[in-house]
Amino acid sequence: MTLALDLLLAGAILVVAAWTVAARDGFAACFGFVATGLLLALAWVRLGSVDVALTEAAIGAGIGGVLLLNAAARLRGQETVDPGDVARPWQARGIAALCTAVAVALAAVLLALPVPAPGLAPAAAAALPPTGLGNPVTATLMTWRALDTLLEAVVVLLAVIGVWSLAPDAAWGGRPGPQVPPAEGPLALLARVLPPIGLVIGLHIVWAGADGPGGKFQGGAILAAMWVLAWMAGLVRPPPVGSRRLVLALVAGPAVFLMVGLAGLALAGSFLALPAGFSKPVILAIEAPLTLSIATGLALLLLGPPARAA
Amino acid sequence: MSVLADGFTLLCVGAGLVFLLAGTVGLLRFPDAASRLHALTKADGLGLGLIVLGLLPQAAGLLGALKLMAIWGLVLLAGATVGPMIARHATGGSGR
Amino acid sequence: MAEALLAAAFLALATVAAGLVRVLRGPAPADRMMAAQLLGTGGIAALLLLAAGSGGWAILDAALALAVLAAFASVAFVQAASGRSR
Amino acid sequence: MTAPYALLAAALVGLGLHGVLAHAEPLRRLLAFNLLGSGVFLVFGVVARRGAAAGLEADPVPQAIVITGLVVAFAATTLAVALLLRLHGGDPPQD
Repeated sequence: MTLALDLLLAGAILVVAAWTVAARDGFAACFGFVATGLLLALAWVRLGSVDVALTEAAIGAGIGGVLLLNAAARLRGQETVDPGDVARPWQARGIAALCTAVAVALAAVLLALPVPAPGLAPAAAAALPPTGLGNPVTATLMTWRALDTLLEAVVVLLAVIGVWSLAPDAAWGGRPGPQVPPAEGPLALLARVLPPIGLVIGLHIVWAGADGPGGKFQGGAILAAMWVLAWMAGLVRPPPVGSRRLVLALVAGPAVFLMVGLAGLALAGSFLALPAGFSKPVILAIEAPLTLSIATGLALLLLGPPARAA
Repeated sequence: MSVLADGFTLLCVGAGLVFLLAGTVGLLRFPDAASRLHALTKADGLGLGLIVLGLLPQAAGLLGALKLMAIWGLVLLAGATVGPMIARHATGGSGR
Repeated sequence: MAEALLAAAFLALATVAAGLVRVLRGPAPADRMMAAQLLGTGGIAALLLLAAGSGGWAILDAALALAVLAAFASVAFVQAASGRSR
Repeated sequence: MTAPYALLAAALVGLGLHGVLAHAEPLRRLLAFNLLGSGVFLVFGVVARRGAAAGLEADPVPQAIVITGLVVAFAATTLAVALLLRLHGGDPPQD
């Protein structure tokens, strides 16, 4: 039964992905992309990685899908193609041959992997109790891969700066995204009912990340989505990008993380090392501002560069 | 007791699957967008509702049961919002 | 029992896969939106049945997140597809 | 057990690479690049599953790396979309 399930799931993902690449227009391809992401979340559950499934559903298919779909709607018919970029027939054949070769080689390597593969699971399980956390993935992200997590938060910040830097000169310092008139009908209702529920669920997922699947990025994506929904219905206005409070919310998480990391240098002997016995309270103290920064950053990335003068 | 609960689960989940299937068949076979939408939103919400109902006796504790109910509520809310929006879009309205 | 629930998850997934035909074929954007909606519901149903079948109730949190974001995403899709996009 | 997903990962990498190289429209390339990324992440997922030990369902270290990767991929995609809209999206919205 489980093999049939896995084969069906993998086959469906493959078909949708192939269609996404082959679809005629970009807008339709985006639907294929979102469907692929949703099914991939199921595949991650089957692979025993519920944390990744949650991330794929929230960030890959969820806000990522919305971002690409909006872009496709705005680009419709406006995208100009450089004739030099179109593959000639002999090039197309070469590309197809190359990609097939890559896929076949990768498949051969993956199937030849020893079972059980050498891994860090025993080491991770052994190092789990001192952290006071129940979820080995969160423990990995917050302790011995903490540098990744810090830089990941910084990457979100850098992306916000990069997106903002694309603002037209006249709009610099202004509010991101277009002005949205207040919505009526079903959207106005949903934008009032869903965000409070989403807030509870988003915070629950951040909190649950200590002991089960979840975490700040997944929960932060939900919080960001709820804010963008309220914005879509014209209920809230984004602050101007020059606003001091906005900037503070964006940098609070990485700044606190960095300070704790430097404190680790003094107290526990190395950068980002956590003092033994205090891991869990320290991790929670880092996660709270980090969640605020991530949610703010993801929402601003969805809105795009400032478009109106301050 | 457990046999009774399991039987209830199987019955409800089976019925839920039938409704999900009915929604899909409607989506695939009905001739125009309005009737497809009609088939989809109702059958879908009911199908998931029956599956949730069936899984309640299996759920671990009160929190698990509450989460199951919340999931169903959210899907119904989404269906109730998006249904009319798609309908307005399909019939040439403003889409809002 | 676990086997039966996994079989039910398989059937839910098969339903989703059939609904995918509508996402792929369209023809109208409205059809794709509906199919995406069905995909969300069917995907959540499959996830719940997987959770029950494997006893991994932590999967419920993933389903919960999926339900919130599916509501958000379907609204955003309809807005974008309706041309009211920015 | 993981064989279907191993084959899927390889196929996604091939498909994504093909889309990146063969498509001329920037948005399609971006979509294909994300599919390529999904395939690479799935490779990590297969390796993580194969490395299940010590009572864990999958090796947590590759999982953590994939979570980091997904967030970084999203950030990079937003930047690419913003660039694309600035280049081809016509006038900035005035409404």
